[in-house]
Amino acid sequence: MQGTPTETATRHLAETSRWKPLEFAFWLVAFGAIWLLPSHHLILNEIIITALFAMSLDLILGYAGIASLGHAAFFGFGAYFAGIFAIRVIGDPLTGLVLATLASGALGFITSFLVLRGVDLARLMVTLGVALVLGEIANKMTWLTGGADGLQGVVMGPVLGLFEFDLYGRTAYVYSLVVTFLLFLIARRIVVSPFGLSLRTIRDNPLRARAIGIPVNRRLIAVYTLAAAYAGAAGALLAQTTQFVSLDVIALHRSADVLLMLVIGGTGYLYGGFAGAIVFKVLQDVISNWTPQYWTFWIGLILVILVLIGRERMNHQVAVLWARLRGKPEPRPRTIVGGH
Amino acid sequence: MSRRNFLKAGAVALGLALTAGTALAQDAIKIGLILPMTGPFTSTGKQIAAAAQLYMAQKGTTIAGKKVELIIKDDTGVADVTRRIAQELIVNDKVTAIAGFGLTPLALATAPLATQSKTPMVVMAAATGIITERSPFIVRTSQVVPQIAGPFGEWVAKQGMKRVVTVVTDYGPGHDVEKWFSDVFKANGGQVENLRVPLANPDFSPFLQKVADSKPDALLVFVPSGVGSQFMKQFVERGLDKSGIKLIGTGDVTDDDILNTIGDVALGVVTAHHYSAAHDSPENKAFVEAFKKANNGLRPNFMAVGGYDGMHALYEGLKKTNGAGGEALVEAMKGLAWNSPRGPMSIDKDTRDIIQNVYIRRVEKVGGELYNVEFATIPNVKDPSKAK
Amino acid sequence: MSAALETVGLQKRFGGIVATDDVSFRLEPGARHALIGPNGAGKTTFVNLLTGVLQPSAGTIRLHGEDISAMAPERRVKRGLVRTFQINQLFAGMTPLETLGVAVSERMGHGYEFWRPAGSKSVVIDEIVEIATRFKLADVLEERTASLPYGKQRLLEIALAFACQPRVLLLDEPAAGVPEAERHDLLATVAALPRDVSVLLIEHDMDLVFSFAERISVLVNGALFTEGTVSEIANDPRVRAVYLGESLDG
Amino acid sequence: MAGRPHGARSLYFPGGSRVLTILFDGIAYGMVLFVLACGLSITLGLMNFVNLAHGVFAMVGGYVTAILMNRLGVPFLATLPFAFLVPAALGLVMERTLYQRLYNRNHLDQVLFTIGLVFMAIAAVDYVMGSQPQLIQLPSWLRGRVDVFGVQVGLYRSFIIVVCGFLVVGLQFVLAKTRFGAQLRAAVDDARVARGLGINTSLVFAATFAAGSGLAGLGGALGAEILGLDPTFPLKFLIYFMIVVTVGGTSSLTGPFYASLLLGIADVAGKYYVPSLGAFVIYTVMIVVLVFRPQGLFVKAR
Repeated sequence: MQGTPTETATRHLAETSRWKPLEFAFWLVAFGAIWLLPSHHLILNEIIITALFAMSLDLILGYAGIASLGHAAFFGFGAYFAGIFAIRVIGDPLTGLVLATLASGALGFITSFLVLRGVDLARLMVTLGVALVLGEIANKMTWLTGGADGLQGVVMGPVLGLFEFDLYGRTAYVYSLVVTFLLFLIARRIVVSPFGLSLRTIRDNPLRARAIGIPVNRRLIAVYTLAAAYAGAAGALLAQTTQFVSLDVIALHRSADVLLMLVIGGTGYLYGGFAGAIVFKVLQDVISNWTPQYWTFWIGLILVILVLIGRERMNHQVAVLWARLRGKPEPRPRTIVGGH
Repeated sequence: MSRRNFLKAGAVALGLALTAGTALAQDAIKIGLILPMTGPFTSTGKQIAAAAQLYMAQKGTTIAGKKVELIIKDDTGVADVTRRIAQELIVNDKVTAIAGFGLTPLALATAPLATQSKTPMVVMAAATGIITERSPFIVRTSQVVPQIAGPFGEWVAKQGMKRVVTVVTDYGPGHDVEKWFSDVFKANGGQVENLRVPLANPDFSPFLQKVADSKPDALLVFVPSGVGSQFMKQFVERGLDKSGIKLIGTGDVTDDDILNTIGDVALGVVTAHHYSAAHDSPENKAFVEAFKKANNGLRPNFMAVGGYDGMHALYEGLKKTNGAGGEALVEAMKGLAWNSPRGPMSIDKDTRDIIQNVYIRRVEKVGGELYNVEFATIPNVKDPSKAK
Repeated sequence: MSAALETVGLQKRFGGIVATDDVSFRLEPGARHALIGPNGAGKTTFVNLLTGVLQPSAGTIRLHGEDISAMAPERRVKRGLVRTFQINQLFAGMTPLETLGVAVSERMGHGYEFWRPAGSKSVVIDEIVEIATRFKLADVLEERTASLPYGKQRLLEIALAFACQPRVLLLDEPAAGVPEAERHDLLATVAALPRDVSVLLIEHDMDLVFSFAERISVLVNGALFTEGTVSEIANDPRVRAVYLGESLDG
Repeated sequence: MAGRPHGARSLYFPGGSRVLTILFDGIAYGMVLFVLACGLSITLGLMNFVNLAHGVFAMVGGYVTAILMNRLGVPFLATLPFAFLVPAALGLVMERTLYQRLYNRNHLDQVLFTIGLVFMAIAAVDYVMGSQPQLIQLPSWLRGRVDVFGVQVGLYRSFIIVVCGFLVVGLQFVLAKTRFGAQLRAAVDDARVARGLGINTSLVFAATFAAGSGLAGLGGALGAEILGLDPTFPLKFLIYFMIVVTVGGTSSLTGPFYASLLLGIADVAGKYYVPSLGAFVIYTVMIVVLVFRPQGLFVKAR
C-alpha cells in the first residue's frame, strides 16, 4: 500500500489514532470480567480505579514530562469531595462524580502554577509538598473530614437511580469500569490530537517547543488541570464505591505506589497505568501470600532491576513485541521522559 | 467492533450483572481475621494473629461438629483495603464472622458492611469509643480509650496531683485520650494544659521544653508505640524525671512488646491499662507461657490478649448458636463473662462493648526484665462515653 | 519603512560581566545578513535576547516596528521571528512527520484542538510533505528522530524553523557538523526563501558567510564592532586582526 | 477549634533564657540534620544525582552503633568511627557497582532506582533486626543537662553541636584548602572541564560518594538518640533531607548548612510557640522556596 508521500503521511498519522486489536481485546476482557469473574469484582473495582488514577498520572508524566510525587493530592481531594458531597448534599453518584471531577480539576489548575517553574527534582518536591499540606489539612479539619477516624456515614444512592451498590461489588465494578472507559476514550482522543502532540514536544524538549511557538506554560497548565480532574474522578469513584474515605487516600504511599505502577506498566501510551495496576496488585497478592511482611523488598528489587536494564529499553522490547503481534515489521520505540 | 458496540456491551453488562446473584451453603465455620501484617502497624497484626492461632491450638478447631477455619488477611493498615477484604471474605468465602481491625478507621470503614450483610464483627484492637455504635453487629474485646483514660484521670486527681500537662500525638486516639483524661481530671478539681505533637515529628524538645516551663505535677503522654521510647529518653535527658514531674500515660506507651527495648528510662512510669503481661493470675501465667513458647519468646501485649479474648467470645458464642452466625451469634456473645488472662471481663449486653478492670501499673524490673507491675485496680469499668 | 528586526541599545549583564554591550542593530526587510565574531563574542547571547530566552538588562527589540522586548518567546514566534539552534534541539521520541506536523498545526492555530486527531486536515499534511520534500526528509518521515543520521537531524532542525513560516529567520550556525558536500545544498535551500523573509545568519565559517550574505555585522566582546557589505568587511584589516587572533588559538 | 491547646499562650510567657534554650535545641537538631544531609547535597551538586536512598546509609550507621553497643558492649564513642566507616565502605561499593551506571539518567530514573533501594533496605533490616526501634544507652557523662548562665543546656546536645561543629569546619577546610577539595569544586562547577584539566572525576565522585555516605552514617549514629532509629528511618527522614537540600541548594556546603540550622530552629521554635500549626510550617516553607527560588534559598541566582 505504497502511495504518494501525502498518502503515506496521512496514513501514518491516522495510524496513531486507530484502535489496535490488542486494545479491543483488553477492553473485551475488562467488560467480560463482569460475567467471567463474578467473585472478583471487589478487587477488580480497586484495580480499575487505581488504573484510572495511574492513567491520570500518565497524562502529565508520559505525555508532558511532569514527574509528580504528590498526585494523590487530587485523588484524595476528589475522594473527600465526593464523600462529603454525598453526606451533606445528595447521594446521587453521578452528580457527585461530575462535581468532584470538576473540583479536582480546579485544584489542579490552581496548583499547576507551582509546578511550572523548576525541573524534575524541584517539581517532585513541590508536588510532594502540596500533597503533604493537603493531607495535614484533611487531618486537622476533623469537623468536615472526620480526621484520622475517616469520613463516615457516606451513603450512596443507586447509579442512574436504578442500580444499588451491592455487597458483591458488581455495581461498583461496572460503574467504575464504564466511567474509566469513557474517560479513557476522551484521553485517547486527546493524546493523538494536535494538542496531545504539542505536549509531547514539551516532554521531549521544552526549549525547542517554545521556539516553534508553543505556549509551554499554558499547555502544561491545561494538561495538569486535566490530569488532576482525572485523578479526582478516580478518587471520587473510590469514595463512592467503598462509601468511606480515610486519610490514606491522600498519603504519600498512595502517590508513590501509583508512580511505581505507571513506571512498571510503562509511560506514554495510556495503557501503562492499566498494565501497571494489574501487575502491581497481582504481584502484591502473590508475593505477600508467599512472604507477607517483606513484599516491599521484592517490589524494590523489581524497581531497581527495571531501572538498571533501562525503562526505555524495556518499553522498546514491549513495543517490538506489540508490533510483532500486530504483524507489523516496523516498531516505533518511544522515549519516556524528556531529558538531554 | 466499534466503540459504540463497546458501550452497548457495557450497558448490557450493567444490567446482567445486577440481576445475577449467588448463594451457597456453608460447611465449615470460617472466621476472617483482617489485620495489618505489613506496614507501620505490623506488630499489632503479628500479636493478634499469634494469639488467635494460639487460642485455636489450645481449644481445638471443632464447634458443634463443624470445623473452624481461620482466614488471616493483610490489609496493610489501609482503610479501603480493609473494607474490600472484609467484603470479599463475606461474599466469596462466606465467613461466619469477621474479626481483627488494627486501627479505628479500618473498623469504621467496615462497620456498614457488617450491618448490610448481618455479619458479626469482632473488634480486637481498635479503641475509639464510637466504633461499637456504628453497627449493631460489632462486639469489642480490646479496650475503649475513655474506659482507660477517664478512670485514670480520676485516680490521678485522687493522688493529690493538681496540675497535669498532656502531650498527645495529633490524631484520633491521641485526641480521645486527651479529652477523656482532661475532662475527668478537671471534674475532679485538677488543672490541665494540652499539647499536641504532629504525627511526623522527629524531635520532642520543644514540647518537653514547654512542659519544663510549666512545671506540672505530672506529664501525661500518648504517642504511637514506636515513638514512645524516644519520648521517654528525651524526658530523662532533659532531667524532667528529676524535676519532680511524674511521667504518666495510658498503657500504650509502655507496651509489653517494646518495653524492654525502651530500657531503664521507662522505670517508674505510671500507666493505666487493661492488660499487663505481669498480671498476677494463673490464667495469665499459662497464657504468657504458651504464647512465648509458640512465638520464639515474644512477649504477648494488650493486642494479643484482645485477639485471644476475641476468639474466646466467638467460640463461646458459636457454641451457643451451634455454629450459626448472623444476629444469633451477636446475641449469643452479648453478656458473655469470663476470666481472661487480663482478669475478669465481660461483653456489655446493651452496648456490645467490653467491661473490664483497669489497672494502675508502674514500670519495674522483674527478673532482669521490665514489666508493668500492677498495684491498683479499678474494677469493672464500662465505657464512660456510653454510660449515659 | 521600518526594519524587519531592530535593536536599540540592547544590553545584557550577568553579574559583573557584560555579555551584550549596547548593541544597536538593524536587519532590513528581505536582508541576507550575517553576524560573525570570534568565539565568546556574545553571538549566542544576542540570539537568546532576540528570541526571548533571555531578558535584556536594557534596550529595546523591535520586530517590524513592534516592540517585542518583553514578549514571551512563543509569541515572538507567532509574529514570525523564528530561529534554529547551533546544537540540534529536536524531539527525540517523535518522528519528523509528527515534529513538522506539530509546528504546522501550531502555526495554523490548532494547538488547542484536542478532539480531532492530528493529521486529519489535508492542508496540514500537504504542507508537511512539501517541507519534508524540500529538505530531503520525505523518505524518513516515519522514523524516530533519535535514530536518524546526524545529517538528517540537521535538516530537520532547519526544516522545523521553516514549518513555522518565518518572516525573520535566525540561523545559528546552520552548517555546524554538516559535511562539506551538503553545506551548499543547505544554504541553497535557505537562499531560495522568498525575498519577504529576512535572514540573519550567525556563522563561523567565513566561506559560507561570504557566499551567502549581502551585509555582515561583526560582534566582538559583546559589542557591535563594525558593519558593512561583504567586500567592505572582507577587506577590513581590523576584522582580519580579530579573526587572526582567534585562528591562533582555534 | 479543637486543636488549640487551652491557655497555652496565656499561661507561661517564655523569658529570655528560655529563648536561648529553644535556640540551643534548634541548633543541635539542625546540626544533626546537616550531617545527615550534607552528603546528599554534595552528590546532588556534584553528579546531579538524586539519591533518595541516602537515608539508608544513615540508617546503617545508626544500626552499626546500636549493634556494637547493645550486642558487643562497645562504648558509644568507640562505635562512631565504625558508624562512619561501614556506611562509607558500603557507599563506595554501591557507587562503583550500581550508582555510577545511572549518572547519565534523568532524575525520574534515579528517583525510582533509589526508592527501590530504600524499599529493599527497609525490608531487609526489618527481616534481620526486627521492626522495633533500636535504642542506645548513652554514657552517663552525656546524659542530663547543666545550667550555663541560667540557660538549660543538654549535655548530649552540646556534644552533638561540638562534634558537628568540628565536622563542618573540617569539611570546609577540606573543600577550601586541600587539593582534593579543589578538584571536587572544579568537578562540581563543570565535570567536563575538570576532566579536561586531567582530574580523575570518576575517582573524585567515588571518594565523595563514600565520604557522604559515611557522614550520613555518622549522622544516623549521632541522631539515633534524638530522631529514633527503626527500619523505616530512610523513608521517615527523606522529606527532611530533601528539604535541607532543596532549600539550601547544592552548589556549596554553606547553603545546606544554613538551611539545616534554619530548619532546625524554625521547627523547634515553631512547635514551641505555635504548636497548633504543627507540620504546616516546614512544608509551606519548602513550597514557597521552591516556587520562588528553585535553585535554593542560599544560592545566588545564576
